[in-house]
Amino acid sequence: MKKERKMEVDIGGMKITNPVMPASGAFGEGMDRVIDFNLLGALIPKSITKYPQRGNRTPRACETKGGMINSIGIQSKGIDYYLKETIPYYEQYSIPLISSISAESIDEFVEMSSIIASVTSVAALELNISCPNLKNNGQAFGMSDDITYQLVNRVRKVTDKPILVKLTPNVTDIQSIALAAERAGADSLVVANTPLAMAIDIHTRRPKIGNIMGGLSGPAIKPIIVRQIYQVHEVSQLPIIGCGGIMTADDAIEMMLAGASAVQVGTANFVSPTAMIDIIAGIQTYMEEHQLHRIDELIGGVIVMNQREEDYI
Amino acid sequence: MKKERKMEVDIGGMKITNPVMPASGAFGEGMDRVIDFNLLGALIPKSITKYPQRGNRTPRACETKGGMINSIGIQSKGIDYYLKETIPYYEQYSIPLISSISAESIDEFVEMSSIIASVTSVAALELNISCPNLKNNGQAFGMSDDITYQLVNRVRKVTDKPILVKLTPNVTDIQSIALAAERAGADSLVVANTPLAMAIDIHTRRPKIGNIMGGLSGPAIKPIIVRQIYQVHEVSQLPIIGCGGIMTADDAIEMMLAGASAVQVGTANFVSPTAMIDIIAGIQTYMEEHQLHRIDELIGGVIVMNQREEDYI
Amino acid sequence: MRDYHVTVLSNKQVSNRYWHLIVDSSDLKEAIEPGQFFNIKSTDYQTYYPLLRRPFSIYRIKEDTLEFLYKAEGAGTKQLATYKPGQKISLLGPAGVSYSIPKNCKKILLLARGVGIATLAALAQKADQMNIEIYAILSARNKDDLLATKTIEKYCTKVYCVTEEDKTSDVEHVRRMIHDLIKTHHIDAAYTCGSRRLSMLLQKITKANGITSQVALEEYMACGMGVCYSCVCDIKRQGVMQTVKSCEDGPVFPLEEVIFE
Amino acid sequence: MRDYHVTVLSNKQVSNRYWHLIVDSSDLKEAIEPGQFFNIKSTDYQTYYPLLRRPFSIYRIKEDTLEFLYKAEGAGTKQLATYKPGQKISLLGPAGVSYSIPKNCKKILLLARGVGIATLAALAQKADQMNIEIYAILSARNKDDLLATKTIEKYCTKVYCVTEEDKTSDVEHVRRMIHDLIKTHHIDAAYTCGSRRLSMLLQKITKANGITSQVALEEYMACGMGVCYSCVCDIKRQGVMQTVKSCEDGPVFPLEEVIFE
Ligand SMILES: Cc1cc2nc3c(=O)[nH]c(=O)nc-3n(C[C@H](O)[C@H](O)[C@H](O)COP(=O)(O)OP(=O)(O)OC[C@H]3O[C@@H](n4cnc5c(N)ncnc54)[C@H](O)[C@@H]3O)c2cc1C
Ligand SMILES: Cc1cc2nc3c(=O)[nH]c(=O)nc-3n(C[C@H](O)[C@H](O)[C@H](O)COP(=O)(O)OP(=O)(O)OC[C@H]3O[C@@H](n4cnc5c(N)ncnc54)[C@H](O)[C@@H]3O)c2cc1C
Ligand SMILES: Cc1cc2nc3c(=O)[nH]c(=O)nc-3n(C[C@H](O)[C@H](O)[C@H](O)COP(=O)(O)O)c2cc1C
Ligand SMILES: Cc1cc2nc3c(=O)[nH]c(=O)nc-3n(C[C@H](O)[C@H](O)[C@H](O)COP(=O)(O)O)c2cc1C
Ligand code: FES
Ligand code: FES
Repeated sequence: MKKERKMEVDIGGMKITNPVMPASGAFGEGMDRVIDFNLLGALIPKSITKYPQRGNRTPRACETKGGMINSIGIQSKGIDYYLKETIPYYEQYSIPLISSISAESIDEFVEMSSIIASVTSVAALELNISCPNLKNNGQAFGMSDDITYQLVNRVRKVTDKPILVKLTPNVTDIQSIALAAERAGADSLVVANTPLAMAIDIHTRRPKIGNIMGGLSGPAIKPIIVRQIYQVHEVSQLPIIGCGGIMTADDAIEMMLAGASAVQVGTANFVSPTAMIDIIAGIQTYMEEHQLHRIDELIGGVIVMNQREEDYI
Repeated sequence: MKKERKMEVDIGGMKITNPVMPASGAFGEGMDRVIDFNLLGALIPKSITKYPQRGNRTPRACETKGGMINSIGIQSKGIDYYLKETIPYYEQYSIPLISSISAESIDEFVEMSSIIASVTSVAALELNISCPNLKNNGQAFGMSDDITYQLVNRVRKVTDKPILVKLTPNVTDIQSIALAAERAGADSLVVANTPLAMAIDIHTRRPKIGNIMGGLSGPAIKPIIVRQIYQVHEVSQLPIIGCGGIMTADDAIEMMLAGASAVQVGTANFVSPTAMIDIIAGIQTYMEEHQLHRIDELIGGVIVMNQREEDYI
Repeated sequence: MRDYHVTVLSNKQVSNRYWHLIVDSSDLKEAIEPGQFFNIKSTDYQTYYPLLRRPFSIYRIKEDTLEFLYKAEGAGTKQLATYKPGQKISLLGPAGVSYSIPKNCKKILLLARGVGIATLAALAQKADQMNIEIYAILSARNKDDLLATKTIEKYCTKVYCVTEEDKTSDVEHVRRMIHDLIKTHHIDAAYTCGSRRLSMLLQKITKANGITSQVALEEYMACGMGVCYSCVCDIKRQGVMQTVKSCEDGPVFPLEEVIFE
Repeated sequence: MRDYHVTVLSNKQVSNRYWHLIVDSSDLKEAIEPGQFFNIKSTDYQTYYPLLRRPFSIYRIKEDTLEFLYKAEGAGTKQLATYKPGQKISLLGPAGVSYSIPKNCKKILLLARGVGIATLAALAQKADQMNIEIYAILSARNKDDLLATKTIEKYCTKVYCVTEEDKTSDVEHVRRMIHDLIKTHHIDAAYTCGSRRLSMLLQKITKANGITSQVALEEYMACGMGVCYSCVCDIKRQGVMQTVKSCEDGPVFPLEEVIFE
């Protein structure tokens, strides 16, 4: 008989029974018809904004080789609806609920965080400081270590619940942003949101996305994200949640070896709504094959030789 | 009978008969057995370093979904060999020769540029300020606008030949780097080198690349590069050479619509050594179908609505 | 809605551009209604090409089979066309809101363009079972594309075909046909799919004549499960503009609510 | 070297893991020599999976056909195994340095491991034409993998097979076999392919006995045309350490030059 492997991980004080959770915006209530949410590590609904927003102009998504671009623009019913409808809906499940928050200013992040964190059934906050947004030509809060520090630090003051900071991959030096978030009191880093991208229909000459640019997700970006996880893990003590391009258990394991303590799955849900369940099972199988008893044995387990000695440039 | 379409473009004073040229490092003498080099827009051998270098530890390349990672580390026979053997070899061809230069310091860039630019048969220089290099944890000169400015400015002083600056995509704000290069006197911007990436073999737990990290190329990265071309074209007056993920004529046209005046083809040469020839033919066909008489009609031809008015967030 | 792994029973080219897929649906225990769709997987974990699923309306519902009619055009539908009998394919659904037929409805009008005929054929099948008289106008580029009309003809009282080939498919001509139909028969409800221009036309006519009408929209969908917000469209419901998800709140909408900018 | 589009004549599984591909080479006007290889395309412009070509040694060279022997294992070779007779495939080559047979050579030794037999079979074919006596030691996991020995047997004076299955393939045993062969026959040259351990063994023995020897390396190749520097290996030539390209300066190297760290 198969031996159950220990898959629990601790994300900044939040204990989850397995390291697989959905990526915000690529998961929602509609999926409860297809999979059993209670099998997941945690639940993360789409990022919420303070006021209702209609989101961006259509088309909002297009395919690229090995990936897709989206620019939904955070269509949201606002925080009131979220408190009244969304949180109560997720309360029926026994696993932690993580609320992803998107805001227009640091003040708004603080205000929303304080309101949402005060709801008992919310286990943790995820600060989406990384949404690529055309309004600022793709600029995001998470592109500056100063702003990241201030933002996280202010939110830290209004809640004791775990704060997950979702970094943007569109930066020169992800290590310095990660360290800014860590110094400011973050409990975990989500590495990362989507690389800013664009596609043009060469026959109509129009951008394939109404919003011109959008975020690239799916298998194409995985090697960039694995590198960023590795880099962040090199300098930061915080648990990392890897996100970007995970389609299979092998991809999730690769990110954990690079340094992730848990993973988020987005686009794969669209391709196969049972992807997260399959990934959990696949990690189990890998642990059996490789005789790992605890999932911690995977985290940061990549074997690298001492580069400075070995490198013979 | 098919009407020939005008495909000439001007890259900072250097006239090329068509906009398709190889990407440095993914092209070389060995290919003369397979294609007629004189059909290309220009020739660019692999980046050259001052002293002979052995390059990085193997394995130096691996595949990813829709792309590949390489970390060759610029294996080079040094500038003396380049002057004595490489340049004379390329002199047999009638099209412009662009020399790609890689150096360890600004001084070395200046020194090498001055020597190489003084060779009559060298039409232009390409400054590879963007090679992701593990020695500095992926840091490159082109990650700072200050250093980019200083470097290009110093090289500008030692030559009147066109200077192409190859930017790195691994930056927060490619526009500011592009503008720094432009202010410093660059004649053209190559957008861009490779996103820094990593892949791990989950069974051996070792990085798939001896050098741990390397540059991601191939179709996977095209949407990121198209976005960066569009962003650079928004702010800079310089002709842009698009590079990253071009496999077909459609990809080349997409980059030109985003703002590129010419394109470089790398990985596609490995998949199909005749790729560049096929791309030139494909652009011709597109121009016929769309009744374009001059290739200029394509450059920056993407049709975008005024976002500020239309966007209804 | 579930991700069903069903067996292909038949997958044949029925005209120059159209294909007809039949799958074994004996494992599907849910009710499936005309207007609903399935999101069919056309990729594998090796190539991821094309990455996303493709939505297809239900064309015919039988005891143990489900049928789809599709136009093999781009990467996804070309992939679909390669599926062979016996092969297992992955169908996510049934999804979306179905057509509703008003109580005491006697006569309906169907207005289909191109492959929009697929979803209206399913509706015709149901309406026929309810002994409703069905008048259908089918529009297509050419006669070849109308080959699939045989199915719908079985259920309809009368089918009119218009094509570009015959120069009969212009909006003006279709307008006159609809007007004639409405004058001759007391149409209780009208349904359309497949063309923005024809939908706008029908919207005007049914509004002017007080006829209940519905449209099945075909927005670009990434998830088909109501989670990604890529398939949204604008509707005006009880005077309020709303951006709704066509995969969950649709694809069938009351025609008068839809805003065709 | 060119990118040839050739027609598959036959592509058959010859054992549990090995496949045999025959293509029409009547359009190839270049000379092709044993030890050289072709870089075979296994992707298309839709999926790009797997992205890069795969290098395969020439197994047999006939008037109008070229043959390859390959182990269907990963994405590229599995793709190769799907190619059907009549299909056009893209072959880039011939590439690389071929084996050289010393003047007045009378007897040679071949030491092949696994699919390394492919390139040595081509050499055997040529040596046989030159009336050279050929002694071959073939090593494989099991007898099934040795099925392809029939081809090489035709050319050889004597073929010895060792396998893990029979517990005969350990380095010690092979060392004794080689020693015995060298003692009995005057071997003028030795050739090996397919195993680092056996290459190191042969390197030592041939060095000690002053026998010319060559090895065909199988480094990871991205371009196969000498432009990318991904296939490099370290050799020591006339006392100087060099990092050379195995696709252009190899894949065949004098065995004594190769540095097996
Ligand atoms: C609810 C619904 C029901 C549909 N029913 C049918 C049907 O019964 N028969 C039929 O032939 N077609 C139907 N379609 C359209 C069908 O989904 C598209 O033709 C198909 O997705 C095109 O895929 P492709 O890869 O062949 O083309 P592509 O080359 O990818 O694209 C061709 C066109 O199809 C559109 N398209 C591509 N992917 C999607 C997607 N995921 N969702 C919506 N549109 C897309 C693109 O915007 C483009 O305009 C339906 C669409 C929807 C939304
Ligand atoms: C000069 C040369 C001649 C060869 N001749 C033969 C032959 O005659 N018969 C045969 O079966 N095999 C031969 N090989 C090995 C063959 O190229 C690899 O087995 C094949 O590329 C594996 O591809 P894959 O997609 O099936 O496996 P993958 O899953 O991609 O990889 C499996 C293994 O093959 C290696 N590999 C993958 N791609 C390449 C590549 N482009 N170049 C080299 N190694 C690679 C990987 O490093 C890995 O260890 C030769 C290799 C070289 C370099
Ligand atoms: C349709 C869509 C909507 C998304 N919306 C959000 C969002 O609201 N907030 C957020 O932080 N990330 C959002 N993302 C990004 C994902 O959470 C995730 O970071 C990204 O998709 C990369 O992971 P993947 O490759 O597994 O999809 C969205 C992604 C997609 C595809
Ligand atoms: C094997 C390999 C070697 C490369 N070497 C260099 C180099 O020496 N100098 C340089 O500027 N870029 C180098 N590059 C980057 C390419 O020039 C190009 O920017 C990149 O491959 C993206 O284009 P592609 O997707 O068309 O390959 C190299 C790329 C590859 C794949
Ligand atoms: S397709 Fe994702 S919400 Fe409708
Ligand atoms: S494989 Fe590219 S140089 Fe040898």
